[in-house]
Amino acid sequence: MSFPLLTACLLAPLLAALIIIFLPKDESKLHKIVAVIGTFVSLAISLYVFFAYDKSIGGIQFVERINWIKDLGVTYYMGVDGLSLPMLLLTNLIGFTAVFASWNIPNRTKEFFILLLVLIAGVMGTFITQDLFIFLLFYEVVVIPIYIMVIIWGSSKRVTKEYAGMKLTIYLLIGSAFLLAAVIATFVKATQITGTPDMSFQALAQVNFPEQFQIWMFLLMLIGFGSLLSMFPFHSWSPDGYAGAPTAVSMIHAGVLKKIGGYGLIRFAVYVMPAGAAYWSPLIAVLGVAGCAYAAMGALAQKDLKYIVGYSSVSHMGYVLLGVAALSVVGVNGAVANMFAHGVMAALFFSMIGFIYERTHTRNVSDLGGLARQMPKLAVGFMMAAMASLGLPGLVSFIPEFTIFVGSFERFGLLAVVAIAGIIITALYVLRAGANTLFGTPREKYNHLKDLKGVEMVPLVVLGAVLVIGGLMPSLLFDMVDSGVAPIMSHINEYLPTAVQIGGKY
Amino acid sequence: MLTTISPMHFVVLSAALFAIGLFGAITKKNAITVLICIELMLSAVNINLVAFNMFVTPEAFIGQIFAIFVITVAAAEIGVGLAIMLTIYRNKLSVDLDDFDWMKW
Amino acid sequence: MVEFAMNHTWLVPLLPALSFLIIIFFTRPWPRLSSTVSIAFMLSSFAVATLAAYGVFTDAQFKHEPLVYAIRWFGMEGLNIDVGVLLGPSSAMMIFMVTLVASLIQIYSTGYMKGDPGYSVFFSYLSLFAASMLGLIISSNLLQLFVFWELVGLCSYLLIGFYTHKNSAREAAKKAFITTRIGDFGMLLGMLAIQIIFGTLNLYELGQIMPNFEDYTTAGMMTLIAVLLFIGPIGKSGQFPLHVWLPDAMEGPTPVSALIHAATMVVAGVYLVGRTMFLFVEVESAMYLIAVVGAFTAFFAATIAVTQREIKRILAYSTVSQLGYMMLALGVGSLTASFFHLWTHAFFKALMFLGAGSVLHALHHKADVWDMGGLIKKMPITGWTFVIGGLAIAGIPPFAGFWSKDEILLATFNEGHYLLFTLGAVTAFLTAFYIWRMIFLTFFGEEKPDNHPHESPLSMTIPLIVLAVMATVGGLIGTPMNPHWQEWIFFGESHHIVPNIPIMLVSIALAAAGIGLAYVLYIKDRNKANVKDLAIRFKPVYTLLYNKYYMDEMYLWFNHKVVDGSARMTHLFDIYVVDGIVNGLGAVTKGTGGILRYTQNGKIQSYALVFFLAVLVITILLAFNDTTSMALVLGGVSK
Amino acid sequence: MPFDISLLTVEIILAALGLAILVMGLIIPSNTKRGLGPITVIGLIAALASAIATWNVQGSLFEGMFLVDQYATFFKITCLSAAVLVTFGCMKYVDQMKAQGEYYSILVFSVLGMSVMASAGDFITLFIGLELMTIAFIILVALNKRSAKSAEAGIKYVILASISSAALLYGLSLVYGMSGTIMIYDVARMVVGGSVSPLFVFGLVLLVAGLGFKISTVPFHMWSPDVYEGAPTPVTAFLAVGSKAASFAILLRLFMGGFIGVAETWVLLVAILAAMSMVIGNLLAIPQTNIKRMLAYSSIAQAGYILVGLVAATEAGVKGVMFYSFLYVFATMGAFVVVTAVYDKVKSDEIADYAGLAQRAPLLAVVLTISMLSMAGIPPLAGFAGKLYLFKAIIADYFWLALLGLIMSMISVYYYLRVCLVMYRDEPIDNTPIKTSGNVTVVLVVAMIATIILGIYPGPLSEVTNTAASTFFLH
Repeated sequence: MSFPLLTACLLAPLLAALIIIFLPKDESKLHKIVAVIGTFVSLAISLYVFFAYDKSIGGIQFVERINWIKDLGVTYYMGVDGLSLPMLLLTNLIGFTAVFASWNIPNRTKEFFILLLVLIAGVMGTFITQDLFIFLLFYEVVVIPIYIMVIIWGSSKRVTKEYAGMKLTIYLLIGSAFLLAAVIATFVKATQITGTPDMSFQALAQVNFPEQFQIWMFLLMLIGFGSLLSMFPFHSWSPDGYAGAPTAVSMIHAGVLKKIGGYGLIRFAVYVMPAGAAYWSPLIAVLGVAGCAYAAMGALAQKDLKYIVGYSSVSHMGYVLLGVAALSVVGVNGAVANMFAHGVMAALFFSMIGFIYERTHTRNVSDLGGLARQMPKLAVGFMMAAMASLGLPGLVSFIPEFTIFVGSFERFGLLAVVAIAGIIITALYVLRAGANTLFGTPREKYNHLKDLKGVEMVPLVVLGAVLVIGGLMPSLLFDMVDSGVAPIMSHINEYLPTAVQIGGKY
Repeated sequence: MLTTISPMHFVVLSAALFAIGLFGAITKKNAITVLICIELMLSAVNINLVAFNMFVTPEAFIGQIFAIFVITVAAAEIGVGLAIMLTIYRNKLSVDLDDFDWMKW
Repeated sequence: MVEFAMNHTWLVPLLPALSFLIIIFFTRPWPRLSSTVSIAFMLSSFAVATLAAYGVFTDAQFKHEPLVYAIRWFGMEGLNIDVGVLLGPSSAMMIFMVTLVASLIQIYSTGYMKGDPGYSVFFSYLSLFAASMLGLIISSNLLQLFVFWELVGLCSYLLIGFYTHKNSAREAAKKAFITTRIGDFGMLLGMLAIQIIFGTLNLYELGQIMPNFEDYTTAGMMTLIAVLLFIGPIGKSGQFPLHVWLPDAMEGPTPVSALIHAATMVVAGVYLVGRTMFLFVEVESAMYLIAVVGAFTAFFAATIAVTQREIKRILAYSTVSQLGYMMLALGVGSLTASFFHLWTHAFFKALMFLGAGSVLHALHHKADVWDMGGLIKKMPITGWTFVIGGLAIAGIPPFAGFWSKDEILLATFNEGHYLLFTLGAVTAFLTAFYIWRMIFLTFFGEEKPDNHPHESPLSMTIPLIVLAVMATVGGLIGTPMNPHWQEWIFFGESHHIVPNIPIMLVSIALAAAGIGLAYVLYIKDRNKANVKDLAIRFKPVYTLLYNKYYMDEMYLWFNHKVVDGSARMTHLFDIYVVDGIVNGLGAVTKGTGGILRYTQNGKIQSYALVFFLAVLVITILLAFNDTTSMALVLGGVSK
Repeated sequence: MPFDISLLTVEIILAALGLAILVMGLIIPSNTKRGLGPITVIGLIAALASAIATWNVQGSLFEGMFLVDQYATFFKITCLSAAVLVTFGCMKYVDQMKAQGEYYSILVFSVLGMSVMASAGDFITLFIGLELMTIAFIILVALNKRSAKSAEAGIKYVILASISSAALLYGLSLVYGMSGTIMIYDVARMVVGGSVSPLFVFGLVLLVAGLGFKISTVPFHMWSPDVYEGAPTPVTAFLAVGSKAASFAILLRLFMGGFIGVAETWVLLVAILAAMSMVIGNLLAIPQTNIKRMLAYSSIAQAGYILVGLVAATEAGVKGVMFYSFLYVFATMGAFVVVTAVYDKVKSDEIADYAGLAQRAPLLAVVLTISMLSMAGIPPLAGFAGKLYLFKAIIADYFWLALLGLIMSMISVYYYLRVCLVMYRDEPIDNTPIKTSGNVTVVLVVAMIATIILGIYPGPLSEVTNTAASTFFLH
C-alpha cells in the first residue's frame, strides 16, 4: 500500500490540534503558527490529490481500506472521486484561510484553534470516506466544536449568540436524527437483501431496495440532509447561526459544512435510493425554488451584513437543490460545482465581513458606508465575493449556476424560471449591501481604520484567486465533478417517469 | 355450599392482603407504619408461594424455600429501613413521610 | 502579419486584459506609468484589430463565411461549451471601431483625469472594459458572449460608480447593474432554451441549424426564445422600458460616458441582435417587436431630451434615442443600416461626449446648459468639433450621421412600416432640435461672466479632432454612390438599396427645420417673452417631459413599495412563522418539561401511588385491549 | 453434574473482599482508613481479572440456579469495571464522608449482588442477588449521615425499593404459580406456544414494574431523581450504572429467556415504556438546575434506549443491550467523577457553579462534555455506536420507536449543551485552577479514551458482545 495520503490529510489538523493542547496558554502566536502549518499540510495534500487524480480512469482513487467493524460491514475506507475531491479541496482552502481570518481573535486562542482544527478535520472526513458509518462519525463530530465556538467567540445582534448556537446545533442534530433512522433502516434492509453487511456507499448502491422502501427512506434522508443544506423550510437556523458565529465558523459552516448536506444527498441518498430520488425530485425542486426566491426576498429585508449573506447562502443552496432535483448529469454537476463555488465565495464574504466587523464593530449596513476609500483592499475582496454571489461570469459561480439552470430548465421548465428570476433579486440585495457598505460618502469615524495587511490578505488572495481561476477555467472543476457524478447518475434514468433527453434533440 | 379450596382462594386472599398492605403503605404517614404495611405485602407474597407450592409442585418444596428466603430478606430490609429511620429521626425529630419532600421537581 | 492577426484575433481582447492585470498588480502606485501601459496595450490591440479587419475586408470569402476557431471551455454529457473567435465583417468592423475609440478615449483621459487619486485604477478599469467589450465582439459562442456581456456590465458598474465617495454615483451604478440584470435574466432564459432545444450555443452552428428550426421546435417556442433573448438587448442598449439606467450612468467620468455609454457597450445589445439575426428573422412577430421598441424608444427618448438641462443628460437621452434607431433598423431587417448607424454613431457620439467632457473640464463640472454660453470663443477646438458632431447627429449631409440615418429611414419605409417611419422622421426632427438647442445654449449666445473657460490640453483635443474627422468622413464608405458598407455587412443577401431621393430630402429638411427652430428659439428670439414662457405655457407637457415621464419614480415606487415591501413581508413571515414554528416547538418541548417536572412532587407515597397506578393501567389495558390491534399501529410482533 | 466451585470465583472473591474490608474497617484506626480504598480497588481488579480470565468458562451450578455463561460474565465485567472506576475515582469524596469501612465493604457487597443477578438462573437466585444489591444500595444512599439530602434519599429509596420488591415478588409468585417452575429457562418451555392465563400476564406486568423500578423506566422512575440527587455522588454513579446494568441483565434473562414464548403480550408494553422513558426522561431533564438531578433524568432516558434492545426480543437486541450497558459505564463514570471532583472544590452540584470550568480545569470540562455527548449518542462517541446497535435491532419492526429515540437523543443535547454553555462561555468567579489528583485524572482519561475509542472503533467490543449474546440462548 502506498503512503496513506488521505489519512495524512485528515490527521494533519488533528495532530496540530494535539500539539496546541500541549502548548502554553498564552503563546497565541505559536497556536496560530501551528494551526497554519496543520491546515497548510492538508491543503497541500489535497491540492496534490486534486491534480494527481486520474480523471480518465475515474472512480475511487487513493484508496485506503482496512477492516473496521466486521458485524456492520464497516471498513475504514478512504478514497476520493470526482465528487469528493472538489469538496476536499474546498474544505482545505477554507480551513486554511479561516485560520488567517481568525488571526485577531482577542482571547483564548488555544481553545479556539484546537476547536477550529478539529472542525476542519471533521468536515474533511465526511468527504474523503467512502463508508457510510465513517461518514456518520464525521457527520456530527463538528457540531459541538461549532457550538462551543459560537458561544465563546460569537456575537449577539438580533438574537443572542447563545440562542443562535443552540438553535443551530439542535436543529441540525434533530435533522440528523431522521437521517440516522434512515441510515439504520437502509443498512438493515440491505443486509437482509444481500445477506452480508457492507456499509460502503458503492455496495449499498448495488442493492435493489424495494421501491416503496426507497421512497420513504429518501424522504427521511431529504429531511436530514436538507436541514443541513438549509433547505426551505428547514433553513431558519442558518442566518441566525451565521450571524452569531465567529468569522471562522461562519466561513467553514457556510463554506463547507453546509455542503455536507448536498454531498450526502448526492453521494448517499440519490446514489443508493434512485427510485426515491426520482419520486421526490419534484418536491426537491419546489423546495429548492422556494428557497431561492424566498431567501432572496428575505435577504433583501436584512440590515445586518451577516444576515444578508446568511440568507443568500440559503438562496444559493436552493440552486443546489434544484440542480440535484434535475437528476441529470448536467443538473447534478451544476449542483456540485455550485457547492464548491458558493463555498469559496461565502467564505470570502464572511471573512471580509469579519474584518469589517473587527474594525468597525458594526455589521449594520446603515452604519457603514464609503469604506472603499478607507480600506480599498477589503473593498476589493468584498466586491469579488458580492459579484460571485450574484453569479457574475468570469467568477467561479456563474458556470455552475448556468449548468444548474440548463439541467433544471430542461426538466422543470417554468419552475426553474422562478429560480432564475432569483438572480435579479440576488443582484439587488448583494449590490445594495456592497454598495452601501463600501461606496458613498466616507464616514469620518472610520478614517483611522487600517486596511487589510500582512496575513489578513491571505483569505482575499487565496479565495479570490480560486474565484477567478475557477471562473476562467471551469473545466478544471467540471471535468473533475463530471467524472464523479456521471457514474452516480448512470442508472437513474430508468427511475424517472419519462426518460429525460439530455442536451437537445440530436 | 361447601366447596374445596382451590388455588384461586389463596390468590384472592393474598391479593387482598397485598392490597391492604399497599393501601397502608400509600396512605399512612408514619414511616414505621409504612414499613409494617410493606411487611404485609411481603406476607401476601409468601401466602402465594406456599399455596402454589401445594397446588402446583407438591412434590418439591420450591415455594416454601422461596418463602423462607423472602422472610429472611424482608427482615434484612426492614432492619436497614429501621436503621435509616433512626438516623433520620435523630436529625429531624420526625418520621412523618410528608416531611421528606425537600428534593423534588 | 495580417494572417497572424486574423489567426490570433484573441490577442485583441487579451492585450487590454493584460494591461489591466499589470496595472492592478504592479504599476498602480505610478499613475503616469499606468496610463502609458494602458495606452500602449490599447494601441497594440488597435493595431492587431486593424490588421485583422484589413484581412477580412480584403478577402471576399469572408462576406459569407466568417472565420471561426474555438477551443473547448468545459463540457459534460449534454452541455458542451467552447470558446473561440468568430471573425466576420461585422465583428471586424466592431473591433476596429472599438479599439480606435477606446484608444482615443484613453488618450483623452490622460488629460481629463489628471490628478485624480484613482487615476491608475481608472485606466485599469478602462482596459478591463476594452478587453471585455472586444471579447464580446469576437465571441463564437453565446455563453462566451454572455460572459463578456456581463463583464462589460461589471466595468460599467465600476466606472459609473468610479467616484465612490458620491452617493449619487453609487446609486446610479447600482441602478445600471440591476436594470441591465433584468435584461440579462431574459437573455439567460433565451440562451437556456436554445441550449436545451438546439443542444448548442455555438453561434456559427446555430446559424446553420436555426433556419430549419421546425425540425427541432415549434414556431411558438421560437417566438418565445426570440422575445426572451431580446430582453437582454433591451436592458443593455437602453431600450424602453429599461432605458432608465443610461441617463443616470452619466455619473461616471465623462470619458466613460463616451466610451461605454455612447460608443461601445450600449451597442452590445444591437450587436447581439445582429449576431443572432438568423434567429429573429425566423420569427416575424419578434422582428416587429424589435422595430416597434426601437422606434418608440427613439421617439420617446428624443422628447425627453428636448427639455433636459444637463449637457450630459441630453447626450444620454440622445444616445438612447439613437440606439432606438439601430433597433428599428434591425427590426425592419436591415442589419446593414443598423450597424452602419452603430458605426457612425460611435464616432459622433463619442465626439460629443468628449466635447462635453472638455466643457465640463473647463467649467469645473458646471453641468447646466443654461449656465453656459459663448464658449466657442474661448474653446474653439472643442466648440467646432462639437458642432461637427451636432451636424452629424442631426443628419446634415455629408456628415456621417446623415448617411446611416437615411439608410434606416429608407429601410423602414421600404419594408412598409409607415407608422414607424413617421416616428423615425419626427425623431430626426427632434434630434436636430435638441442637439442644436444644446449647442446654441452652450457654445453660442452670450458668455456668462462667472465662467472662466479655457481650451483643454492637447491630449484632449487631439482625440476630438480625430473623432471629428471620423464623424465627417465615416459615413462616406456607405453612401448610395459608394456602397462598400452594404456589400460587406449584411444579413442574408446583400442588396443594394436604391437611393430614394424624396426620403433623403425629407430627412434633410427635417434636420434643417430642427436646427432652424433651435436657432430661432435659443439665439434669435431668445429674449422674447413668448419664447421665454414657452415652458410655462406648456407646463404640463414640459413637466412630464422634464421628469422623464416619471419613469424613475415609477420604478422607485415599485422597488420600494412592491419589492421591499414583499421583502419585509417575507422577513416577517420568516421570523414569525417559519422561525416561529421552530421556536414554538422548542418552547413547547421546554414547557412540557417545565410542567411535567411538577409531577415529581417529592412525596414518597405519591411515587408509590404512581407506581401502582401504572401497574393497574397496564393491566387493564392488557386485559381489555387486544394488543394485536395496537401492534398494527405501532408495528412489531407478528413473530 | 459435579459441583464446580471455580464457577463461583468472582463471587467468592467479592464476598471475601467485602467481609475482609468490613472487618478491617472495624479494627483499624480511623486515620488509616483511607487505605481501604486502594485495597478495595485492588480486590475489585482481582475480581475483574478473574472474570475476564474465566471468559470462556461456561457451566451452571445448583441444577441451573446459577448460570455461568459469557452473557453473565460480560455483565459482571461491566459492573466490576464500573465499581473499579467509581472506587478509584472518588476516594477523596469517600474519605470526607468518614465511613470508609462501611462504604467500601457495602459497595463490594452490592457488586456481589449484581454478579449474582447476572448469573441467576431461577427466581430465588434472582431475588437474592437483587435484594443483596438493593439493600447494599439503601445503605450506601443513606451513608452520608451529616447530609439531610442523603438521609431523605435513603428513606425514599428504602420505602420505594421495598414496595417495588414486594411487587416484583408478587409477580414472581404468580409466574411460579402459573407455570409451576422457578427456573427461568423452564418457564420458557412451559409457556411456549400455549396461551397464558390472565394471572400470568398480571405477573408479567408486576415483573416489568419491579424491574422497571430498578432500571428506572417511566412510569416506575419516580424515585430515581430524588435518590440520585440526594445520594453521595459516587453512589449515584454506581447506582446509575451498576444497578442498572445488573437489572438489565436479569430483565433480559427473564423476559427473553423465560417469557420469549409469550412475547406478543409484553413486547408492545415494553416498547411503550421505552418510548415514554425517552420522552419523559429527556423532557424533564431540560429544566433541571442541579447536575446530578439532570443526570438522573438523563439516565431515565438512557434506560429507555436500552429497553429498545428488549423490544427487539432477538439476539441482536441482547447484543445491543450489552454493548450499550458497557459503554454507558464509561460515559456515566466520566460524568460523575467530574461531578465529584468539582464538588470537592466548589461544594456544589448546581450547574450554575460550573461557570468557567473550561478555564479552571480543562480536563474536567472536556471529559464531562464528551461523556454527556456520548450519552446523547453523538458520533463519533461510543453512545452512537451503542444506539446504532440497539436501533438496528428494532428498526425493521418498530421504526417509529427508533426515530423517536434518535430525535429524543438529539433533544437531550439541548440540556447537555446548557452545561457546556456554562462551562465554556462563562468566566469563572474564582479563577484558581482545580487540581485533580492522579487517580481522578487516570479515571477521567480512561473514561474519555474508552468513550472515544468505543465510538470510533467499536469492532472488538462488538465481537465480544456478539459471542456473549449468542450464549444467551444456548440454555
